Amino acid sequence: MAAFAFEQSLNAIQLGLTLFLLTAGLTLTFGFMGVINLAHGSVYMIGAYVLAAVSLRTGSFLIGIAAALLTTGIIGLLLELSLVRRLYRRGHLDQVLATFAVILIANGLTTWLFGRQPIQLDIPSYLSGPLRLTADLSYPKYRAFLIALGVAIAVLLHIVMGRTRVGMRVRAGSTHRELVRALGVDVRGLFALVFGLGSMLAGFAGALIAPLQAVEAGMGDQIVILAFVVIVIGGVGSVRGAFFASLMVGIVDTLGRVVLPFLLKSFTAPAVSTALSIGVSSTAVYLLMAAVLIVRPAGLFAGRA
Amino acid sequence: MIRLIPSTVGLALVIAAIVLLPGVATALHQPFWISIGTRILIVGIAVISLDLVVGHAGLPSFGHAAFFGAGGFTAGILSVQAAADPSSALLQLIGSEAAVSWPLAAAVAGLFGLLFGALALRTRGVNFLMITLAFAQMLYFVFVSLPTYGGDEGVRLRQTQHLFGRDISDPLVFYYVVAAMLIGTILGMRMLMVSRFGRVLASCRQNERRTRFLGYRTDLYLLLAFALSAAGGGLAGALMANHLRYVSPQMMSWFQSGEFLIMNVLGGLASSYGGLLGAAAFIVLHETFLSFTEYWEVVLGIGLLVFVFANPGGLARLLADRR
Amino acid sequence: MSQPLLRIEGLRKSFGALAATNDFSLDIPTGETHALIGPNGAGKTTLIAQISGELRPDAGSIQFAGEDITALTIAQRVERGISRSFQISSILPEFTVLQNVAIAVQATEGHSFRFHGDPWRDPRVQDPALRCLEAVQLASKAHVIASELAHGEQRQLELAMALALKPRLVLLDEPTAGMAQEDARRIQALLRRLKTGLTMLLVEHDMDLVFALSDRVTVMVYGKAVSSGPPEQVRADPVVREAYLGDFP
Amino acid sequence: MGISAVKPHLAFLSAALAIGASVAHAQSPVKIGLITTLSTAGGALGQDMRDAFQLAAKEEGGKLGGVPVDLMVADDGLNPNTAKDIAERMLQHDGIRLFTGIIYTNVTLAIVPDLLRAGAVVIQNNTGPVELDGKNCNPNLFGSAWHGEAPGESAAAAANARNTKQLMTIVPNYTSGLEQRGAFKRGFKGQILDDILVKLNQTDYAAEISQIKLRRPEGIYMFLPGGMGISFMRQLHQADIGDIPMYAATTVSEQVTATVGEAARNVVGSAPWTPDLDNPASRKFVAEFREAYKRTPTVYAANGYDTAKLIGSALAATRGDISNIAAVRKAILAAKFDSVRGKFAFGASQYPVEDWYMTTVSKDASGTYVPHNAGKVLTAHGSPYADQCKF
Repeated sequence: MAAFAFEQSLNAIQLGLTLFLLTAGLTLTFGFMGVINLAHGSVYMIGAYVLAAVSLRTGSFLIGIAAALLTTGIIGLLLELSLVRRLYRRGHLDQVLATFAVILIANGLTTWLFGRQPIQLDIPSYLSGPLRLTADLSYPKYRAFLIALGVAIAVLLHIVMGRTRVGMRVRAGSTHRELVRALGVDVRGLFALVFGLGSMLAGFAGALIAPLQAVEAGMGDQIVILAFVVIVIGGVGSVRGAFFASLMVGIVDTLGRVVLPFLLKSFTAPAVSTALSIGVSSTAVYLLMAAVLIVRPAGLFAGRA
Repeated sequence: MIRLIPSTVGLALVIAAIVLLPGVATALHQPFWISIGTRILIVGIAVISLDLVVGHAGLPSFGHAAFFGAGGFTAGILSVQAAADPSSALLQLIGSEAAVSWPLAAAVAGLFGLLFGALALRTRGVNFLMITLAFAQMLYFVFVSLPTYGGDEGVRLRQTQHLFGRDISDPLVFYYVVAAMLIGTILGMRMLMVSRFGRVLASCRQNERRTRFLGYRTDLYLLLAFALSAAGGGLAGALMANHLRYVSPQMMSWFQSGEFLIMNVLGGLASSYGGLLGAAAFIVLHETFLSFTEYWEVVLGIGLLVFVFANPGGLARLLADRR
Repeated sequence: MSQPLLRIEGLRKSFGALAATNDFSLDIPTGETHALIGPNGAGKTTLIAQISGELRPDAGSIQFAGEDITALTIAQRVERGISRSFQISSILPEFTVLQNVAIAVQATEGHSFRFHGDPWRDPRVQDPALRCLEAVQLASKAHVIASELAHGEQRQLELAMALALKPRLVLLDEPTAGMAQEDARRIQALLRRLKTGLTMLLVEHDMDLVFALSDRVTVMVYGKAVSSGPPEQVRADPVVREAYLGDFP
Repeated sequence: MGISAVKPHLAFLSAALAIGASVAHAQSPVKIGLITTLSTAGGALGQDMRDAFQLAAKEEGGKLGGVPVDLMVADDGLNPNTAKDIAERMLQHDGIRLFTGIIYTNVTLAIVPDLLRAGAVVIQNNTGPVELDGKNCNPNLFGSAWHGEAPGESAAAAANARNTKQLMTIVPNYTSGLEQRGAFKRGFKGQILDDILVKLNQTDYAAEISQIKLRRPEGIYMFLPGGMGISFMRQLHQADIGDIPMYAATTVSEQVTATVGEAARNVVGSAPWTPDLDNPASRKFVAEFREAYKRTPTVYAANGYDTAKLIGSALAATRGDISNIAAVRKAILAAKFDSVRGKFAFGASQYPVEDWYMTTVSKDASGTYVPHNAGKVLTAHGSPYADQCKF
């Protein structure tokens, strides 16, 4: 039972860290540029598709990852230059409309290029299979790999955001946007850079999750909403907030799926308890968000603005 | 400032078109226009009610589908319960009498609006948008995981719908009932937007802080607007449930909320019948593209982008980024 | 001595380590025009925010006409007769000038949860609104869209909106900020005429205006009142000269 | 008159043209409405079905049962609203009285009752909803694939055939999932260790897989259609759990096993038809389908093909006169066609009475993972609700 609890804790952390990869970029563009980018989930999907397509052709997972990073970074830059740049001064509604349109186009083009069947993808043999920790404790290698990468990216972002000039500008800008503009920093260049990097992170998340999931059109449409929930919980523009909120969401979601049915079983009929726990656990994240908002309307780690 | 000024002439034209559509459809041997027309009118009610919040009060709500679905499920659940227990005269009445079930659906959605609005109105701008979206998702997942009412697959309404005891299941009759509700909604909206309440909302949209320092408790005005809008969405949901004789959580999905918002902007913000025009334009384009190509999403997406950028600042400028 | 209209006692407000209001006390009797001056960052705007109800003080109390209003909302304070203008013009840009004032007049009717009847066709709203515009000499622009007004005219409109609330105390946050000399003098003349029958707390940098209009002046530095009294007395106060006025004539 | 693959309907602009067209064809072919899901992520099944249906008509040069047909294909976009508009248009404008093609239950529930009320004949060529079976059966509604609970029942039969003593179930929390699980449990003779319910369209199964690992079941009954099943199989494959058979009924197609690869090797499927089923009709169908579309047909394609042949048999019997609905019904019920399934007959509630086979997955010569027919598990199996059906 201890092994089981430990394994579920790892599951929760892994879920949270993977979510963090998706939300880190989003919270920056959201806070820094004030742009609602619903198409962030489409970039996630593109990352998954590129990894699958390239690693199938080349037989190399690493080349696939590199291709996914490159493609989504470029797509992010192109999106910024062609579309998002024109949206900064627009209202949120125009942003929602335009990026909603991008989702439709991305989904349509993906099915046109790759068909409607999920596409083929294998985990490279060196990351496949279980990692045996003790006699009764093992964990999938690939998930352990995801945890390690998630931690690495979090540390890297922490250093970049806290120690480098660009990072500090971005951080200041994401909570005090007008201030950075007033200081005469080249915001246009910075915006493009941040948007490109944010997209790259989303593509990275998509590529990493691809071997564990069905790579199919629309795979980013639901998770992007979850990413926005994480951002609202963590506080718009705060990478630290996104990190802790992602972990919280991972934990709450896993608890809801594992512990809740178990608890409910002890005092209701099994059929009722499982259905009920699914109902509660699928809304638990949103309840968490509502609770946070009641206490702190601007999110847990919001800047004092 | 560009604004869609609701002119009496335009209104007269719109009402004339609504009233004449079935006749024209019959004359041109296109009777199915009545069905798609009914759908446009129903969605029009939903979008016009959304406009109260988005256009008139200036709050970017991205969760209107929740209220549409709440209203739809209210009607749906009442109908299912009535079918399950034919011996209960009360259930039969509530389940099949529109004069009872529609106001009830609007009230339920309105209550959800009060609840969600009270929480969401602690924030403004982007956060408001995201929170309304998240609440709608929450409701969506609740209904997806309720197998009693079909879960994801939804439920069929079994009762024949009556209005004041008269059967309204005939498509033409139903069309005119919906048309009457829509015209009522438009007229109600026009009354509301020039009333004291409407003026306060317009004031909040332009400058909420100033409005607050004029002594208005802006939260309360915005909350009522949100709840009224939710009730309108709920009414539309109940009508849609009766039109399709079917409800499903898809009614509450965030794509549905997005479509409502698109129609709202398409038709013109802060208008009285713009929502109907937006609904008509979007639905006709959607169905046309869908009938031409399997990749209709691409065409629709490009069309939307063209619309957004061909309107530099356009009608949406009324909703500038404000906190 | 009769009760002052506004009494501020031991007011404190800090943002982190910065004390924006530091044990600040002030009495303003009915009918007085009181000027609050001080260098930038002295905490003047923060003080206005606390009096008008936008910020809650950390400690201290604010009394208005003998009632403790420290915990009241903005709306409740407006209802009791405190209105304000803003440092940066704050108007309703899409409304006409008259409509801007009308929405303020409408606010004095009690609640606006009324869903029938157009207040803009209601003489009970329109007539007082026009009178306010006449009082600030803006009646000729009544039907101009507010965003099209010149800067000085927008300040006049703000005054009209503040007046339309039938206030007992008007808080004016830099009514001539960013104005050309000529416009500033016009506002000055306007305020001089309005002064009778109104109690005003005026935050201002324009010293000509301050000394021409005010009955008393308080100098605020780092959240504290360092001097308070009639203009001549404050002008002569060596502490003030040193701390703030410099080589003021 | 041939087949218009996807017939564009500029519904709002083409009124005059359409009237002209309908006058021009005094001797019109029989119109068939194929309302199906071609676009969105859910479009794959519908495309398979449509392709096979069109293949059947192409074989006869645009005829079915010797009668010229005008096949009107419309994409519902997996949207009940759209489906309703299409149905109304086909009923009222095109005068269609013969419908098929619907894939998803939400579309079925939204439009089929209206089609039936309008007097049309509807042939369900995918899982028939339990809600329209038994006492809610309708004389004009036929199922050409299988009755609502057959997948769950056949999975149980497969698990029984392999002497499974105990297993766990995993299904999404929605009507179909619960129905299928109910059907499975009714038929399964062993013990159910635990039931896991997941959220519809869930993508991460780490928490559930840890539970499965803890309980060490001999097998898993899974009803996870589409992407859900792929995600689950891929993630289960990574866990330290050994080879556990996954009883998946019809949810794991040839294309899915090929996509998922090794992680799908433990899938035990069940279906009334498999591509390697040895009968002349099936051999001909598979060869022609491969020739035409360069891929192996799925069971959904087979359903589409059989549906076309079934309609053909009815058109042949009525000589293309479908105005007499009673005669059409009688002809359909007779089902005189060479089914790719070998035998085909209708039960009392007008769903098929058919044999079900179990499939297991193995690598073929090219290294692709393919399901193979591993023997019959149910014989002449029909709807359990058939006797509640009274017309």
